[in-house]
Amino acid sequence: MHIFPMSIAGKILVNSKVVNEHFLMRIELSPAFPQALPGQFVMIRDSAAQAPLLSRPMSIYAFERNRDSAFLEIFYRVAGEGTRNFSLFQSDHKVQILGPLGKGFTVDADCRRAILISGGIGISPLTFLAAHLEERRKNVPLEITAYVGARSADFLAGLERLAAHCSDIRICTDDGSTGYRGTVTDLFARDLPGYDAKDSRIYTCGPEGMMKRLAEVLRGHPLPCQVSVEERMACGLGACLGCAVPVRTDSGDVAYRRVCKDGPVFDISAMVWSF
Amino acid sequence: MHIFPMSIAGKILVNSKVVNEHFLMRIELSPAFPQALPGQFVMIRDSAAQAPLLSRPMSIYAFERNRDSAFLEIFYRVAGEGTRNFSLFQSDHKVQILGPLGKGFTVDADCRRAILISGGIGISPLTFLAAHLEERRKNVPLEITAYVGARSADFLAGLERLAAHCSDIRICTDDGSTGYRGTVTDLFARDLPGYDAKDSRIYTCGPEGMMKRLAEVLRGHPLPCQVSVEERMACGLGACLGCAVPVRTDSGDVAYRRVCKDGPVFDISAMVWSF
Amino acid sequence: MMQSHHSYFICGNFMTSGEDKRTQAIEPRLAVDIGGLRLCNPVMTASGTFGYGEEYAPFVDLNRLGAVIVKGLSLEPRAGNPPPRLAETPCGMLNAIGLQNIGVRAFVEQKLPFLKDFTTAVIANIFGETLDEYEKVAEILTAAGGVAALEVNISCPNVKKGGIAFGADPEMAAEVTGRVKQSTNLPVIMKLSPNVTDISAIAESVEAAGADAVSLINTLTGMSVDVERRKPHLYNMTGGLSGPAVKPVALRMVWQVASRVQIPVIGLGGIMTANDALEFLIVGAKAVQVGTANFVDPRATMKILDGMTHYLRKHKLSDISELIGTLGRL
Amino acid sequence: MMQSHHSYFICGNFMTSGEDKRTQAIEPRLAVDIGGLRLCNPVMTASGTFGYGEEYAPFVDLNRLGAVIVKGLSLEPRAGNPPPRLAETPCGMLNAIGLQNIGVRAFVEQKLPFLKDFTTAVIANIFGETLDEYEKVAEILTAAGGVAALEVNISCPNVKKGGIAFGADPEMAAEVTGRVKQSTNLPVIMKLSPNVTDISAIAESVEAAGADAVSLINTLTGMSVDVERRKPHLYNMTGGLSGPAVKPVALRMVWQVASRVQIPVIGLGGIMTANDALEFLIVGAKAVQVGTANFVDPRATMKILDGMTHYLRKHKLSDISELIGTLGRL
Ligand SMILES: Cc1cc2nc3c(=O)[nH]c(=O)nc-3n(C[C@H](O)[C@H](O)[C@H](O)COP(=O)(O)OP(=O)(O)OC[C@H]3O[C@@H](n4cnc5c(N)ncnc54)[C@H](O)[C@@H]3O)c2cc1C
Ligand SMILES: Cc1cc2nc3c(=O)[nH]c(=O)nc-3n(C[C@H](O)[C@H](O)[C@H](O)COP(=O)(O)OP(=O)(O)OC[C@H]3O[C@@H](n4cnc5c(N)ncnc54)[C@H](O)[C@@H]3O)c2cc1C
Ligand SMILES: Cc1cc2nc3c(=O)[nH]c(=O)nc-3n(C[C@H](O)[C@H](O)[C@H](O)COP(=O)(O)O)c2cc1C
Ligand SMILES: Cc1cc2nc3c(=O)[nH]c(=O)nc-3n(C[C@H](O)[C@H](O)[C@H](O)COP(=O)(O)O)c2cc1C
Ligand code: FES
Ligand code: FES
Repeated sequence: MHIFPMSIAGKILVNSKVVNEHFLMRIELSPAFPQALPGQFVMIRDSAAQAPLLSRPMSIYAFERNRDSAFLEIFYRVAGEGTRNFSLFQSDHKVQILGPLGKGFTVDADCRRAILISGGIGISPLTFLAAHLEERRKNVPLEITAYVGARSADFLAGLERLAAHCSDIRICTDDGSTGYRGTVTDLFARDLPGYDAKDSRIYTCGPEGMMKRLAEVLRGHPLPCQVSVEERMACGLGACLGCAVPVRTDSGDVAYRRVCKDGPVFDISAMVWSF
Repeated sequence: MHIFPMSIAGKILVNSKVVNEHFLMRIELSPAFPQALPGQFVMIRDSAAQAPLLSRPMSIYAFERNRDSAFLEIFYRVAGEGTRNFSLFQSDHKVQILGPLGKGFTVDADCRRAILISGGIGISPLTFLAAHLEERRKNVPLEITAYVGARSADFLAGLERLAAHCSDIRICTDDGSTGYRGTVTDLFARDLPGYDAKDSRIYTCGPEGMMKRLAEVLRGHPLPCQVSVEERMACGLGACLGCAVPVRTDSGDVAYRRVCKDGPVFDISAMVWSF
Repeated sequence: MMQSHHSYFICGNFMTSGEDKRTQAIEPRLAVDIGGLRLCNPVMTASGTFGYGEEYAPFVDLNRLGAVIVKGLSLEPRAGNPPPRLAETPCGMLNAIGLQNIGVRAFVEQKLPFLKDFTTAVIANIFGETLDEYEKVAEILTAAGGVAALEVNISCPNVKKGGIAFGADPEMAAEVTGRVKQSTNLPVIMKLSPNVTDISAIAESVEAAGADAVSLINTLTGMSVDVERRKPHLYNMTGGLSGPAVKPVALRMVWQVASRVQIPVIGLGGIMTANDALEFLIVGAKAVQVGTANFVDPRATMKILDGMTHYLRKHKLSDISELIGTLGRL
Repeated sequence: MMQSHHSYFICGNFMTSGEDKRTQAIEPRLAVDIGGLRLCNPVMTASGTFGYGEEYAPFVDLNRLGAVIVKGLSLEPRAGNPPPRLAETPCGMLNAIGLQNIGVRAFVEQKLPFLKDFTTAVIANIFGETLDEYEKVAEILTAAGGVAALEVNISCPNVKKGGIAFGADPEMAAEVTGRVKQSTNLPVIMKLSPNVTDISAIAESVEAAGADAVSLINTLTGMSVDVERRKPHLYNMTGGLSGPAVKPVALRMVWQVASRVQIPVIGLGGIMTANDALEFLIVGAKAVQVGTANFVDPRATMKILDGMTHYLRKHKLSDISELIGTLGRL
């Protein structure tokens, strides 16, 4: 069943700083906006301004819809010009949304434990996934375990909401200011032997370094792992080929796949990291 | 006594629509901003935005200063991209002001009647001049007569404030919806014989068509007339040579003069209109 | 040289707003003839910005487009450049895609069928590393049927001449033109590079060699650097600049070329709005292409088309041809 | 060729913030040597955007500038083009000033004295319609004293060759270089036009002819049209495009030229911020010029200078030369 993305105007209801340079933006859209799936993203721009030129990709943090409206949330950090502009938008500001885009996370019928490994702003798509899994848990026995890493306690943005959806949550900070002192991948690597590859599934999103280390940890391991990756985008819908990244295909060859259309979620074992 | 212009940040106090596409913007500045003179202008831009690239020239409509602040007003119509953006600025919005710029109107000691001939948005610098003349009137016998023209009554923006400074005001509309039916130049041409060239001075600003017609009416006539002209600007301070217009110099040759630095006020008889 | 092939297209039904229905009796005519290629209207999508059409189908009625120009096709599939392939610049963007494409045969088999379902003209943009490749690609597309014209990208390097772009030299540009013309009976549009001293000379050269039309501009070569890491933003170092930033250069080149050649000129480079498109027509372009604007608004082409129609009505022009090349002087 | 003339400048006292006073012991060194021309720092103002310096004196401490490059000077005064001379474009502007200037003699008499009061290097930008004019202007400025170097604008038309720009052709560019070099003992900076197929070839040609440095880019030729009136925005039809829009093209050309010549390369084109200036240094420019940015913010040069110093401190670089040409690969 193919859902076509839409390009529609949205109205900002909330745009507030959560912690440090992290913001939550809640946008009201027409209820015609398709049901978004965890792992999907949108391309967002200021309705009025022509600069910056390109829309910015943002994971869908939350999505709900009723008869009258749809509500989309993004969770973003101020990185450069575009996001800095976003952080200044007030309530009622109009934004243009293109989405929902991309192939999100897939949860197969055999999954009994979902392991979410999150770094940085990767907590956004994983939170949407956790909310989705929490719904599923009503019908199927399902443990939702999250590993969340950050530089230090001050940088643990978005933890509360993620934790609310999870069975248990393991926090790691580089400096040990809270939780386990070390990286998420270190802690996860320790726990790995305890997970059953038959019914456990890993979903991860975070800085490239973290995902590479996780790929190493999982090399040759039967535990399936889906990763959501990032690359610069122009069109967001598969036409320009700007977001292509090298991926190992089923035949074993390395080919370019579009993060916006063939991804952003891929099998971690297929990723060809620039080691 | 040479006043150097400044480039300083200003805060918008008021930015409201007056009529049709005409807006009044009141800006608070540092009291260090030099005393502006009628006929001078500023180059204004959005403090935060990089686009559009160039600042826009705006006549100084009003200026006052006390120990704590200076207040600058501009009266503008929405013409294109820059002014459309201006019209959306809210109170507290920061703008960058370069000014005061240019050579304003000069009022010589022998002037006993100031005739202000205004078309369109030319009413702005002439209103500032009228306010200045009203002050002068406290010490010197001075009649301030204004001719104000517009397409129709709906387009007569800014009339009230100008009228408050004047001894009498004669309104013209192309369609006769109010006042004299015809152009300001027609009405003025009829009154011209009644003015004494020894102590009357004309100050005019308006659309190019109106100023050319007035130049024709005054050709060879001894009544002195100063005109404030417009041309596209980049630097606003005399460096780029972008705003140069052909002007007849004292020696009789035609040379280019910078509207931003040598003007915007010129002797109407010196203007070389593209007839 | 094979006999030129005339194609006629059934123009898509373009009802716009209710307001337009009232004035349908005096609906301005938008059809244009580009060197034997008859289009419903002068708005095409630029190669590389519209894929092979499918991705934009949810947003745009492909039947309303004058033409879709597909991503550049080479003889063999090409993987393209490693990422990063994109960088944003002031009012523009750089791309270093590296001409990734599935190859002409896979296009004919897998992508052309979808496009043939629409009334829009399908124009295949082609390129090669050698003259022989240009010929072969042209032959395969001509034999396929369903392709209305070929647009020939000569901004790519001639590997046999040390990597200098085919379009950098009038003789090489003429050679490519000649080779393609002898390989097809379809209209041949030569797409010119702006990275040259005298684009009018290149245009005259390809015209003399038989080009049915020229399109300009392709991207300006540019670069962008990350000062914190002291590295280029693009893996390839340099890339092609497109978007609003390049419009003034594109417009000037179209104006100059249009005054030097008889064949139709198709203008592109930074067209975002109807007004932009109209500027190009006024300086002499017979049609326009919309590229980067599609990334900003997937419906850009439709808005541009509507805006152009609105302009014609407002200025009481009954036919778009009345606008072409009507630039006055001050 | 006359013996090259070395000049040394007393760098203006640039106290910035109180913070900097504390770290003055490790203040990064910004002085650069451009073909014998020693500058306090690598920030200059671009010709045509800073007049003859006076208009910006209220905003900028001229002593803090590496150099002021004055409005282009010709042998005889030039009136310039009729208005309109300016048009804004996306992230840029077009100018068709027409090289209006008071003529070299009037410059020496009326404008040079003001500039000589400052420690900043005064660089005279010169041009001519014929080779003889270039020579004469160079001679007059050399004899005047107080001019630190000549920047030679070759983007203007050679009237004896049908109006093609001097800088469009390697041979003509070399000729101008040779003529100016034999007319002066001042460092000669050849300012290159970007409207060419191969700017590196032009650069190599002027280097071989004796240029002490090259500066690039001058403006890209562009155009802008008023669609309502169907007229050009500029009286001259075309004009020179400058500002942020051109930066990617300028940067790419500087990078290419810097890898092909040994002489210093001065980069300009769209530099608005310190980051922009640093991009140019990283790709190989020894110094930069700031042009259109002065219109956006009269204090732009000062902010760029401060920002560059801040960057050097942050990255623990003690000398600006450690940054030049340090672009890595991905
Ligand atoms: C599928 C996807 C989902 C994302 N979800 C989120 C999210 O939920 N929250 C969040 O904070 N960020 C997210 N990002 C990253 C986010 O898009 C960038 O941080 C943002 O584009 C930076 O824009 P800027 O203008 O602030 O920075 P600039 O550096 O000024 O941007 C310049 C250009 O580079 C692009 N760019 C810069 N950094 C990135 C990046 N990391 N990824 C992709 N493009 C980049 C920009 O989009 C822009 O085109 C996501 C990226 C992708 C690809
Ligand atoms: C000395 C002077 C004083 C002025 N005072 C006023 C005033 O008090 N109130 C007012 O409403 N307008 C005034 N103007 C005109 C005003 O500057 C233009 O209407 C404004 O620049 C249009 O900008 P825009 O972005 O809205 O239009 P756009 O058409 O988008 O502008 C594009 C470019 O053209 C320039 N431009 C367009 N129209 C004019 C024009 N008429 N004069 C100069 N530049 C122009 C713009 O500044 C910009 O650089 C004055 C102009 C000058 C030169
Ligand atoms: C991502 C991207 C890919 C492109 N691919 C091609 C291509 O394959 N062949 C080609 O001739 N031009 C290609 N172009 C150039 C465009 O067709 C067009 O000439 C250019 O982008 C200027 O138009 P615009 O400013 O409207 O985008 C590409 C441009 C972009 C941005
Ligand atoms: C208004 C204006 C006038 C200029 N005059 C000259 C000139 O006389 N001689 C010259 O060599 N370059 C001239 N230039 C070009 C600039 O020196 C510079 O090369 C160009 O503007 C690019 O730099 P920028 O983007 O920083 O402005 C002029 C540019 C502008 C905008
Ligand atoms: S962003 Fe265009 S193909 Fe992915
Ligand atoms: S606007 Fe630059 S000289 Fe007047």
